[in-house]
Amino acid sequence: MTVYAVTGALLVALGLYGLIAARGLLRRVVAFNVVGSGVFLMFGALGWYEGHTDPVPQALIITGIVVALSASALAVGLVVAHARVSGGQVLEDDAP
Amino acid sequence: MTPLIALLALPLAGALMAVAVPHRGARIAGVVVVASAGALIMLVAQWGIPHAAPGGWGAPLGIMLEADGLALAFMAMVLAVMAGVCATAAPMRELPTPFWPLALLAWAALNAIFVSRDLFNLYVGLELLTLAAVALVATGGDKALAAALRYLIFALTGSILYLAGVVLVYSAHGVLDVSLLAATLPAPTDRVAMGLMTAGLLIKTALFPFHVWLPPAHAAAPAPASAMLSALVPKASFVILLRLWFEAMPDAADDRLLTALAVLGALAVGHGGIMALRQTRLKQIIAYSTVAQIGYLFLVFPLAGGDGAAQPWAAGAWTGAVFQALSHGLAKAAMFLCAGLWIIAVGSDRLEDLRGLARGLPMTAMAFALAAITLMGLPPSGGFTAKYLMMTTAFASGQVVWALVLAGGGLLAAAYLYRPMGALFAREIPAFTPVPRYLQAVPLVLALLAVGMGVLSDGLYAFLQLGRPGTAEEGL
Amino acid sequence: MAVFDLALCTLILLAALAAVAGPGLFRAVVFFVVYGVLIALAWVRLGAPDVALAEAAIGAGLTGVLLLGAVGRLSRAGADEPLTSRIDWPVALAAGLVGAMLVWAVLSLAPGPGLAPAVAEILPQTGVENPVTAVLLNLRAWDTLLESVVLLAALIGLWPLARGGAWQAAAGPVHHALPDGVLAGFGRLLPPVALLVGVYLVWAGAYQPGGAFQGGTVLAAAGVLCVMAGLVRAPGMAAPLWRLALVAGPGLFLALGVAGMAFGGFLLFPTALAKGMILAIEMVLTLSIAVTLALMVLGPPEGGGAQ
Amino acid sequence: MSTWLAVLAVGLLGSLAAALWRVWHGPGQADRMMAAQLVGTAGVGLLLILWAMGERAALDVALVLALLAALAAVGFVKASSVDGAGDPEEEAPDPSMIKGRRHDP
Amino acid sequence: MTLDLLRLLLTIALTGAGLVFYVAGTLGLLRFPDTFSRLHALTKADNLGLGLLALGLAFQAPGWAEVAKLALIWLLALLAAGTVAQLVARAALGRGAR
Repeated sequence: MTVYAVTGALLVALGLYGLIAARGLLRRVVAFNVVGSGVFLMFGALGWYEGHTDPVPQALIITGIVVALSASALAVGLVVAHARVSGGQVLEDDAP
Repeated sequence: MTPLIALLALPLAGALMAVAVPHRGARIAGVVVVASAGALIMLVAQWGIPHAAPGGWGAPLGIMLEADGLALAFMAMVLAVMAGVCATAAPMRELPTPFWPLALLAWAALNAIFVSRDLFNLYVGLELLTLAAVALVATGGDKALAAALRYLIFALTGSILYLAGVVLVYSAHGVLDVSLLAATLPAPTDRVAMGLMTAGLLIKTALFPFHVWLPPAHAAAPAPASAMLSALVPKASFVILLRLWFEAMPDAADDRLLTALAVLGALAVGHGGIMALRQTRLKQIIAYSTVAQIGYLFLVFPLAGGDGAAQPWAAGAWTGAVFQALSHGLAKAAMFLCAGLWIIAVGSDRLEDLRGLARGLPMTAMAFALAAITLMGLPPSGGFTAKYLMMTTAFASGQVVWALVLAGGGLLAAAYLYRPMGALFAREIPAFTPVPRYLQAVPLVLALLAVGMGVLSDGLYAFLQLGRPGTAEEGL
Repeated sequence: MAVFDLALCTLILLAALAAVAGPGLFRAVVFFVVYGVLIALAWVRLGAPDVALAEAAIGAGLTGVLLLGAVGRLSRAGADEPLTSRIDWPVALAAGLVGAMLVWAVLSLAPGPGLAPAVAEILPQTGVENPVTAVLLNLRAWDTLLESVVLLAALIGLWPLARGGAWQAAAGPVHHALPDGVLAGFGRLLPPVALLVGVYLVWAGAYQPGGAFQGGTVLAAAGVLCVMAGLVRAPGMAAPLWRLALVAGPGLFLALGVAGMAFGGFLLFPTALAKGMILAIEMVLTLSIAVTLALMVLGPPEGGGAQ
Repeated sequence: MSTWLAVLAVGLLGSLAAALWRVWHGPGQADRMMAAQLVGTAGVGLLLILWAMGERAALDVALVLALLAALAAVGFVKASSVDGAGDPEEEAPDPSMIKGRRHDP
Repeated sequence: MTLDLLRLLLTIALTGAGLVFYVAGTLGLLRFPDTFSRLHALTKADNLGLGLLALGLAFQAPGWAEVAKLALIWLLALLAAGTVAQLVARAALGRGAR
């Protein structure tokens, strides 16, 4: 099951790239979810031992999925509201 | 119910009630403040290290909670700030109703983080804090949306990196408890795990160069929310950093890495100070000042970590950093609350609009001045004690360069705080809307507490040593 | 099955690549929905059906509605995604470095049973037979209590975004559909089944994969469908009963946790009562999770709709 | 038996991969959405096979997936209606819209 | 003994037929020229595919509860595919897609 753990690690890298480099805000939300599921996949695959996965990581992953979903919902709400106000879905580089 | 559990359950229950009965939010928060104060006094009076094992399992199967001196001191600071925030926010009509449950949730998250000994539980606490904090920024209305989004993206990046590190820790050691981790043999993946967790927490703490989200977010939120965000929120991730580096995995420390952290801290002091000098709005100045003040905290790593951890002066540096975090919290909350009152009084936080306001609202000007003394690190404030402790360590351990950072940062702080002070005490008669005296007193109390920390530093110093990692006897 | 695992992982990576870096926001979001299905398969392969259930319910169901709805709203606001085709090399390098470190770490970690034997040993004292539910609702109940509050925090965070500050108004836009149309018919047929499945998942979660969160998600999906099919009006926070539904789960959880102090500690469920207490918490928590998730997916109140 | 199931699983995964190809190539949004629906159905089929291979709980996962597979598509048709909250069936017979179209150049 | 063999053969035959329909549906999805014919091929084929697969595997089910679940899964998939096909087709029509 190492292949799943490696896949998880690669998903983290891929998602991180999107989270930081993408300009479209909804795209970054998607990328964040990819990083999250990559971390979870790594966690689960590393807890796999002789046909079963350690229940502690499983429980933590479920908690993590809920947390990630909550964050995504808030992020989507902010992205839509921001688009309604500014007419765009990018952040201007207002920080000096 | 033990006082420790009460401190966790009260803000949580308050938040739930504030959702169920939204128009009573302020009153509920008031009750939580009073009850928490009672619980906290009981805890401090015990003068020990109370702990709890929810579910009765204990580590590694369950989660351990422990209120050592560090946790209690931070919870006390949070309580003081929250009391101030609630007092000033209660009469503010323009605050949206969701402010109250969000503020209480952030409070619950802070307390949960300070007492938690479990790396994953810390993650859940951090996320609760993040979502509540971002939502608090968003209560600032349409103009705050971009700042809230930027904050959220940075914070989510930080927490997911932290979580990746936690995953590696569990996979290598099979435990998540800080104390149990300290007792395990180091694993080759620990470096990567610590690197990821630290990077994530640095983003959350807004250390230079990950600070770009902080000034817009803290300046855009309504003033009571800003006070919480600037004074409290970055402290949570800093406390986790302390727990990681000084308690869970002190062996992973590497001198170069610790120095790198302090270099970033020094850059933050410089950059934050210079940027604060260039702002024209008070809230921006205060927000950039937070960037600079956070920088000091990271000097603790080379001063007390690595080889330094074995030295007698480690206690001084570690305690100094904690003093800095606590006194900055109180002073910064006082400043933001002042800014909020001045916005009520003159409708703006532009420095030119604040000219002469010290005549109109003398107590707030006094509070701002006292808070400024703390941020500059002048005696007899808590900021002075912090800098004194860190400086003596810097000299004792031969790391004079960090002493220069401390001194230079103090000068910069004096420079950027001189401008708002100059405006406030200008000889002009401003036109302003009066603000009730009891509201003016709130930031003054907070600022006095920040100064009082310095005056009464002996007792606090002794208290912080409760459960301090690798306790050393060396005192002031 | 090694071929299968390898092929599945390849598809997962391709879908993720398309979702993160592929051109076109709509396509990216559809790929992300598909990605959820693939990840659910991976969890089943990893012997983690509890996680697979959660992922199937969220990744393939709710997240799709959430993101596709957002794509529609963004394009109506005229907020199109900026076109970028060039690769940001410094970021790619940093992300690649993190990935390489993780791959190295993953390969150098030796697999072990972790805490599984320890959990199995005390499982009879927890009041449930499914070890994952035991960890979630008993061993690490404090995490789960906080997590249920995280969900609530995200929902409250949406309230300041309500149009015109009317956060107590009905969630989302005002949905409507042809009363006798296909959508309305679907909205009538599916929710009763979803209700059964949701309750089954919670009830069965004590001894087999499932639980409050998975059940709550399915119920939330049923609720969202009812609203989108124009059959019922979205709930609003002006009604005390709905606000109560939001806090009932975490509230009961906290109350029973504090009540546990009478038995010797916070969140302590004595073995004899554990089963009943955990089931009670799960039932009410499911309701709260369902209402919270449904409101989150419907979005902050948008007033009377665009018509 | 298990060999046969493995062959089936790989075959179904191939079908799923082809659906991914259609999600990529579109060309219309409807094509992508329908292909995603096929991925869901193939996923359900794969879960059934994994169940037959001995993963008992896969059946419940398949149930949930089959139950919620249509939700994303419903979200899509809602989002692509005129006001983002309607129904494609309502819109076709709406006389005002048809009138509006007649005046289009 | 022979009953088990018969069940095995039925499973293999039906699931094999199911796979053929899946593949046929997929080919339709890949090769048909326009959205609507693709849509049509798809729903017909993959529903039959899933149905045959479920039916074939039902012969391996340990009890009736599992058989009932298999049937429910198939019915849900049918309902979903039918609804989605109609709605998506209408949405595509309304927008004047090909």
